Amino acid sequence: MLILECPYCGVKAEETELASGGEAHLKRFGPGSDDEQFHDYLFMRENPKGVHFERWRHANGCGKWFHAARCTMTMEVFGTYAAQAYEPPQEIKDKITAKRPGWSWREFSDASE
Amino acid sequence: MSTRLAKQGRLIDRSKQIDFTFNGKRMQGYAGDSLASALLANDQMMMGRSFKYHRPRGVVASGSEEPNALMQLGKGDRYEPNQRATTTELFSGLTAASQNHWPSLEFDVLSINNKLSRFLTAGFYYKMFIHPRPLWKHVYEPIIRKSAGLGEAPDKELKDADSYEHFYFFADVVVVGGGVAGLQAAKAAAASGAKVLVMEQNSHWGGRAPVDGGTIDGDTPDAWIEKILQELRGMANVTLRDRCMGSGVYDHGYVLGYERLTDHAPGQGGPRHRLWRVRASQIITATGAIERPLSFAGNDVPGVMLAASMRDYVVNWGVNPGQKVVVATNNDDAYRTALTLHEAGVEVVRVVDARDTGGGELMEAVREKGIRVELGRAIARVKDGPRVTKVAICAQNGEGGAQEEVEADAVAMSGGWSPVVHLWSHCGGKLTWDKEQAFFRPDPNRPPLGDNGAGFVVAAGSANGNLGLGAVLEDAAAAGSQAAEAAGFPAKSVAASKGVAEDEALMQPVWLMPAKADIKLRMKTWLDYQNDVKVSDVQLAAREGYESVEHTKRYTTLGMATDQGKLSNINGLAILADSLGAEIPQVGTTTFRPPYHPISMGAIGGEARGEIFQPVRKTPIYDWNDANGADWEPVGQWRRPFAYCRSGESRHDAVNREVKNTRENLGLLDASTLGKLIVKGPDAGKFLDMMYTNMMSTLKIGKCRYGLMCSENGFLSDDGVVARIDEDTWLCHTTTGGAESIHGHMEEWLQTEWWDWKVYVANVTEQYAQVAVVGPKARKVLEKLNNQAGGGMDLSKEALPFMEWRDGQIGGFNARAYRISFSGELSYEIAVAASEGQAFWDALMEAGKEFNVMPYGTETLHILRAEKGFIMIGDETDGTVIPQDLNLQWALSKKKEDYLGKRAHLRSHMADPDRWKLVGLETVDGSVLPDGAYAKGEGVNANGQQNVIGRVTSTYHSATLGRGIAMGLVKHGPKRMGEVIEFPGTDGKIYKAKIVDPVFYDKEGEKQNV
Amino acid sequence: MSNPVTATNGAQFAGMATVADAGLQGMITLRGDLSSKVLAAAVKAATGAKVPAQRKIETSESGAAAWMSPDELLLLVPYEAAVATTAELAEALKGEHALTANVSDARSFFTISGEGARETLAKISPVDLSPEAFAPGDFRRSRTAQVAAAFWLEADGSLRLVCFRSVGAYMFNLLSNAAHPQSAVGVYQG
Amino acid sequence: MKRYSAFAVAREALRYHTGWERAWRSPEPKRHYDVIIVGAGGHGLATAYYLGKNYGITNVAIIEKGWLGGGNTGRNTTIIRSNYLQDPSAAIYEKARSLYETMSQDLNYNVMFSPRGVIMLAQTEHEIRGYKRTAHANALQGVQTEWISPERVKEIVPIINLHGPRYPVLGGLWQERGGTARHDAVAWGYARACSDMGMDIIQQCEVTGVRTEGGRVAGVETSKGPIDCDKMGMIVAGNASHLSEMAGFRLPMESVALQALVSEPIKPCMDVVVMANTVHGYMSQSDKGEMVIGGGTDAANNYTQRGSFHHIEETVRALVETFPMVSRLKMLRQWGGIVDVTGDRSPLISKTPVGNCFINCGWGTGGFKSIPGSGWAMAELMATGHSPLTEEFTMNRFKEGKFIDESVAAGVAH
Repeated sequence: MLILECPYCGVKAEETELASGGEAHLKRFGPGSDDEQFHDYLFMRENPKGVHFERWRHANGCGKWFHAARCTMTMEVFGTYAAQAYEPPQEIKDKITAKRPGWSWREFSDASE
Repeated sequence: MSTRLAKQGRLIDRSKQIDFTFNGKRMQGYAGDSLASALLANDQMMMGRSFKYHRPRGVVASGSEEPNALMQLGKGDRYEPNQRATTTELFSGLTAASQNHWPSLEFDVLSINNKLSRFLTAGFYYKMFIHPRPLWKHVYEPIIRKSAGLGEAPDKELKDADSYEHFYFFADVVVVGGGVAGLQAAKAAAASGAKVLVMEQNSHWGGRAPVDGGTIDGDTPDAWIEKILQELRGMANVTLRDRCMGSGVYDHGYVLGYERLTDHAPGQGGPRHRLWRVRASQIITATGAIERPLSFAGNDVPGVMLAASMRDYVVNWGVNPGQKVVVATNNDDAYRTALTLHEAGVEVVRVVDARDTGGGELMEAVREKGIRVELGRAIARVKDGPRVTKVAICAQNGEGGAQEEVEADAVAMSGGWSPVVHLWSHCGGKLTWDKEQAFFRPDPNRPPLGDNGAGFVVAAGSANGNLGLGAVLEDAAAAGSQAAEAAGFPAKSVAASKGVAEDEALMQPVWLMPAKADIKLRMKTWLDYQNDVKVSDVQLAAREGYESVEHTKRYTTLGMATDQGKLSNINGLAILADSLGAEIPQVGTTTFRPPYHPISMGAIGGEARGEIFQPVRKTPIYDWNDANGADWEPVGQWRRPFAYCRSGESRHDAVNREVKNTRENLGLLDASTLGKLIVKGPDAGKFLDMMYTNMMSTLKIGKCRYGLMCSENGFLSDDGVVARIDEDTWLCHTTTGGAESIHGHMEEWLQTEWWDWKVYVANVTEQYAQVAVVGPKARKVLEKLNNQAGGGMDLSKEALPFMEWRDGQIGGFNARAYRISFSGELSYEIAVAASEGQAFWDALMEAGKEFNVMPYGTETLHILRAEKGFIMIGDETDGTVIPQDLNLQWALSKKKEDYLGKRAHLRSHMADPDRWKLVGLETVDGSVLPDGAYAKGEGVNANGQQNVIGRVTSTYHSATLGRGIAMGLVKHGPKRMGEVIEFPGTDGKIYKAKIVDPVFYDKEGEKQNV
Repeated sequence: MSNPVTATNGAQFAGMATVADAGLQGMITLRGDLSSKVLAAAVKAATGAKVPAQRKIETSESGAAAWMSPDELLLLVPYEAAVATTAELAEALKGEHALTANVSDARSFFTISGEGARETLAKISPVDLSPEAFAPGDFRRSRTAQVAAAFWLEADGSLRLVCFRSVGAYMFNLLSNAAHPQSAVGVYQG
Repeated sequence: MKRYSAFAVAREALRYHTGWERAWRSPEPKRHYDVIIVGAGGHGLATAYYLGKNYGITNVAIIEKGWLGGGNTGRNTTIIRSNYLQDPSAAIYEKARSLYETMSQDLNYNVMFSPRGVIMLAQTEHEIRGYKRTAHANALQGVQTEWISPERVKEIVPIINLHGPRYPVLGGLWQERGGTARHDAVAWGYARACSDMGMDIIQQCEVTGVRTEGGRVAGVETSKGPIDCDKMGMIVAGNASHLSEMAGFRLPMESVALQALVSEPIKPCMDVVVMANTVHGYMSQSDKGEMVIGGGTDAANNYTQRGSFHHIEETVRALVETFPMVSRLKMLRQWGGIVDVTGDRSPLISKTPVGNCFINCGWGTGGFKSIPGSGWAMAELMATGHSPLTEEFTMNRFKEGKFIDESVAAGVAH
C-alpha cells in the first residue's frame, strides 16, 4: 500500500485516498493525426522495469491530479509534482539521476549521460 | 505420562481453576494455561492426526509454530476450525475437539493411509488415476477431496456472532515482538523522542528469556522485564499492545497488527479482533527465533517435542510432558532443558549429543547432576505408536546400525535455531546464510526499501541471528537507536542492559540423524509434520528433477501447511541441498508471504458487514419509497425502485399498471439520482464542446439540449440534458451513477490537458431532489399546487416550451423546472432542495390524487423510453457501441473541429458499413424477445461458431401496445426494414422478429408537445 | 413551503463517543483564486472568517471557511442564509473567474464528541488523528471506510464531519458502530 | 520416458521409489534450434508441446529465466472456464477447456482437471442482462452454459447467502464443465512431455538480448551464451514489454499486480467455483481443502509480485458477505503475480513487426484457463503462419478500433 505526497495538499496520502491514472505526460492526438499517432497516444504505454512517470488523483482528498516519479521494481518514489507540466521538473530529474544514474524514460533521461 | 507439577508455572494462577472440555471429556486447567498446557496437564499428549497418513500426533511446540495440535474450537456461531492449542488461552467453558479423524482421535479409519504410506509418496497422485478418464472425475477425485482438509467447515448457514474492526495508527518506529529484545529496542528508540508502538502476540511480555534464565543487569529476566515495562508505560511516546501480532510488513512502511481482543473471553462484548493498519517510518523485527526439530525416524511420535518448548511447559505452566525423557541435540541450549527437567524431578534418561566434542559449561552442569551424556550419538528411531515408549540410540556418523534401546515416554529434541525472518522478508528484505550457526539471517545490507529508497526494517536480537542473551540486548539497543535515527530522531545513546548467560559451544549442523540413515529410516523421518512430508520425499523430488526449491515445495507440499514451514523449511532445504550436491544458500528459500500466522477473515473485512457492508446511497425520498412498496434495484451504490408493488401484486403487474397510468394519467419518478454538474467560466462553452459530441456553446440561455459523450476511444459513455443557465454557466445532467465519473472525467481533462482554460466544475447532484412529473395531467397537478400556494411559475406551453427550463416557485417550493421528456409524455422534471424533497413529493402525491397519480420505478422508465425508441446508456450501449451504431449521427457535430471521440470514429473498423445498427424488433407473434438473444446468420465461422447478425439490446412487454417490443443492433439493420430474422432462445425455441422502426409509439411526438 | 429535514433526522448514538446529526448547516462551495483580494473580501463578508491556509479551517462568530483544495473553499453559514449568501458571493465575485454553489442540502453533517472521538474516527479513516498530528483548526478531506468525507477538530476536542447527503445514513451507522461502548482502543484517551 | 500408472507406483514402492527417472532433462543449450520459445510458463511449454505433437517440430528450446512454471502459472487461482461473451474469446477458451479434459491422458501426467462447475453470480439487474446475453451467445458458440435461478444456486452452493442486504443473489450463469486443475502439474506435465520429445528446457537462463538481421530474429543472447534460431516465440507475460523492446518493437500493454489468498484447509464445503463480479471476489476449494480466493487487479504499474493490501480487504469483505461462514476462517497466505494487461484486456497472439518473431501475451487475469488453447493456437500460428483461433487477437486491432472487450457482460474478466 503506497503513500504518495499530494503536492497540493501536502499530505502523505495512502493509496486508498488515491486513484491511479496511468502514464504521465501523454501528448494528445486528435483529428488530423494519422492512425499510428492516434494508436500510440491511446494504447502504446510505457511499461518500464524501473523509473516510471505516472498520474494519480487525490480522489478521496482535494480531487487534484498530480504526477509521480516511481520505480516499478522497488516502489521507491522519487518525487511528486503538479499535473500541469509537459515534462518532469529538473529537480525531480536530478533526484532520479542521483539514485538511478543512466536512467531514461521516453524522451527524458539522465542529462549527465 | 504428562502431569501437572507441584511447583513451577510462572504464568498460571493455581487459585483459579478453569473447566473445559476436549472431545467431550471434562477437564480442568488453571488461569494462564494455554489449551495445550492444560491438555498436557490432563495427560492428553495426543492432540490430532496428520493430514495425509492420519498418524497420531502430539503437541511438538509451545507457540505459533505448532503444526500438530490444531483444534475445532467453540460451537454454533462462534465455532472455528484449525485453532492452535498452543496459542489458545484457556477460558472457562472452552470446548475443543481434535480434527481430521473418523470416528475418533484414538481410532481413525483413514490411518490405513499410514499403512499405505509406501505407495503414497510425494507426488503419487500426479502419476496415478490417469486411466480410465471417467474414473478420475467420478471415483478418484471425489475420494481425494473427501479426505481433504483439516477441521470441519463452519455450518453452511453460520452467521458470525462476533464483530471486527480496523484501527489506523501512525508511528515513527514499530517494534514487532515484546521479548527482551523488543523491549530493549523500544526503550532505545523511545529515548530519542520517537513515537514507538510495540506489538506482542502473547498475553505476556518478555518472550522466552525468563524460561532460558541468565541475568539482566544483575536481575532475573522476570524482574528486569517488569521494570522496563513500567518505564515504557510511563513514556507518553510509547504504546504497548499485547495479544497483538505483527502479521505482515508491506510496501512503504505499512504494518498489519492482529489484535485478539476477546478470543480469551468470548462473548464479553466489543469487537473480537482489531486489525491495526499502521504506517511506520521504521520497523524493528524483534521476533525471536524458532527451534528446529531433528530429523530422525519416528520424530513425529506423540511425546517427541522441541527441547525449548518442553522447557516452556515446565517453567511457564508447571507441566511435565513425561516421566522419562531422552534429550537429543546438536547444540548447547537443549542442556537447559535437561537441567530444567532434572530440577522438576523428571528422569533424564540420556542426553544424546550429535557432536563428537559435545558442549560447554551447560553440558558440564548436566553431567554434574549425574545425567548420562553421550557424544557423537544420535537417535536411530523412536518406536512407532500413539506415544513414545522406546528410543533407539546409535552413532551419529553411521547408517543406524548397532542400536541401543532405552525406555522413555518423551523426547526433547533440538536441531538448533532459526531466526524468525518472516517480517523482514515480506517486503523484499534479503537473507544471508550464517555458516557457523547454520541459519539464514537478515542481510543488513539488503533491507526492504521504503518510499524514500532507504531500508525501513531493522532486525533485532535473535531475529537478527544473535542467540546469546548479552548479544541480544546489545543488538536490540543498537537497532532501537538506528531505527529512531532513520526515522529522523537523532539518537540519544542508551546503554544496553547487560545480559549474562552461560557460554555456549558451537552448534553443529545435523540435517539427518544418523547422518547416513538408510532408506527405511528416511521414510519414517518427518520434515513437515502436518503435511506428512518426509526426508525420502524431498530426496525423491530432487531425483525426479524438481530441483528448484519452489518445485520441491510444491511437489512434496513441504512448508505449505498451516504453519507455513516454520519448523520444516530449513530442514527440508538442507536435505534438498544435500541431494543436489549444493550448498544451502545456493538452493535458497521459498518466498515468505504474509501473514506471519493465519489471521481471521473477519478481521480483514473489518466493520464492513451487514448494513454497513457497502454504502447504500439514498435519495431524499428513499424512506417513502421503501414504505410504499419499492422493489429495490441497486444502480451503482444507489438504490432505485424497480417498481412499486402493491400488496399481492407481482412485479410484472405493477410495471404494467405504472406504464398505463403514466401514459393515461400521471406518474411520478424519483429522478434525484441523475447527476447534476455545474460548469462555469469564460471557457465553459469551448470546454463542453470538447466533452460532448454535439454543440453546447451555442445553446441559448434558458434552453436545454440533449447531449452525447464519447470516450477518447470513440465509445458512447454517457448522455443527458444540458441546460444553459447564464452567459458562462451550464448545468449538465448525467446518468445515474455518472455524476462522480463524469465529474472526474471533466476535472481530468481540465487539470491535465487544458489547464489554461478558465472553467470550474462543481458536482451539485445531491443538492436537489428531482422529480419527474409525467403524463397528460402533469401540467394540471403542478398548476393545482401553484393555485393552492396562491401563485407560482407559469408552466404553460407558451411560458415554458419543450426543451426549456425556468426558476421560480411551485407550490411554495423554490424550484427549477425543466420541460424535458424521456417518456414521450408531457413531462416536467422539477428540482427542489434535497432537504425539502420529501415534502415536495408528498405535496405532489396529495395534489395528484384527483388525477390518479402513481409513482413509477425504473422498469417503467425503461419501457416508456423504449416505446419511444430512446436509447439507454447501459442497455443500447455496453462500452463497444459508437453513436453511429445508434443512428445518432445527428448528434455528432460536423461544425466542430474536435471533440472527444471524433478522431477515434475515423478508424477503419468504426467506419465499417457492416457494423450492427439500431433497429426496432417486433416478434411475429407478439411475444417478448428474450433478453440478450442473438440473431442467427448463415453458416459457421472459421472456429465452427454459428455466425450471428445482430442482438437484442432491450426487450419489454409494452402495456401500452399490448405486445412485446424490443430494440437491437442488426447488421445492415436500417436497410432491412420489414425483414424477419431468427433469435434462438436458450429455451430451445426460435423467436422470429420483424425489423421495424425503433419508435413504437407516438411517432410524431404529439404527446410531449402539448 | 415546508420544514427542511436532514438525511438522518436528528439521530444520535452514545457509546465510547457520542455521534450526532449536527442538523441543517448552510454550506457553500466556492471555487476561485484563493490569493485574490476580492475573493478574500467576499469570504470575509459571507462568513466573517478569513481565507484559510492549506488544510485549515478559519472560524468566526457567524461562520467558517475551510480549505478544500488549492482553488476551493467550503464556507459555513447559517442554513437560512445560504441561498442569499450564495447570491451575494456571486455578485461580489462578478469580475472574477469563480464559481459559487449552495450545497447546504447536498451534505450530511455530524458531530463526534467525547473522550473516544479521535479513536472512533481513526477506525475508519487513514489519517493520523493523534493529538500531535491533528489539532483544533486542522481540516482534512479523506476517506471514511468506503466514502469520502471532510472533518475538522473543534477547540472543545469534538470532531465535525461532512459527507454527501445520500450516504448520511451509512455514515451514521458507520460512526455508531465504531463508537461501540466496549471498543475503546485506549491510545488517545484515558 | 517411463509411463506413469498405478502399476508403476506399486512397482516403485517395492524398491522404495529409488527407480523414478527425471521428469525432464536439464540440458545445456545447443548453438541452434529451429524454434526458440522464451518463457517456460504454461503458455510457452504448451506452445512447444503442440509444435512437436501437431507439427513434428521438435528441435525446440524453451528458455526460462527462473524455474519452469514459476510465474503466473504457479500463482493463479486455477479457474478454468470458457463462458466468454465475444466469439474470439469463447473460441480459444473453449478450445483450452476441451483440451484440459483430456490433458492428463495426453501428457500421461495427472493434472487433476476437476470439471466441478463454475457459477458467475448475478447480483444486479444489469448483471442478469449481461449473463443472459452471454448464455445466448455461448449457445451459438458451442459453449455449454446455462442461466440458473437463485434457488438452484443455493442447491449447488449451500454455503452461499442468497439474501445479503446489499446485493441479493438474483441468479447465475452456470458452466457445468468448467472447473479447476492443479496449476503446477500443468507446467510439469507439459515440461515432461516436451523433454520426452527431445526439446530442451533451459532453466536459470536469462535472455539479455535479441539479435535481429534484416528485420528477422537471428538468435538470442542469454546468460548461458548466444543461441540461434529460425523462429522465435515470446511468451513471457508481464515481462513481454521488456523482451519486445530487445527485439525492437513495442507492445500496447502494461504490467500490474494481481493478488490471491488461501484460507487454512477445512473439510469440503463448496464443490464448485463461484465468482461474484459485482462485489469483486471469487472462491473455490482446493483438493487440499483450502478456500482459494481472488479479486481484482491493482491499477499501477508494478513488477514486485506484491500488491496493495486494500485489494485483499475488498475481496475478503465481499466474500464474507456472500459466504458468511468465511468470516470464521483464517487467511493462511497471500501472494501476488504480475499480469500483463492490454488496452482491451484481451490477449495478443500475433505476428510482430519482426518477421519470424511471434508474440503471445496480454492474458491478464485469464492466463491459466487458456493455457492449452493458447499453446495450440500459437503453435499453429508459428508453424503455418495462420491460425483461425488467433485471427482476431492481432496487434493491429488497436489501430483499427476492433477491440475484443469482455468487460461488456461482467465487470471483470478472471
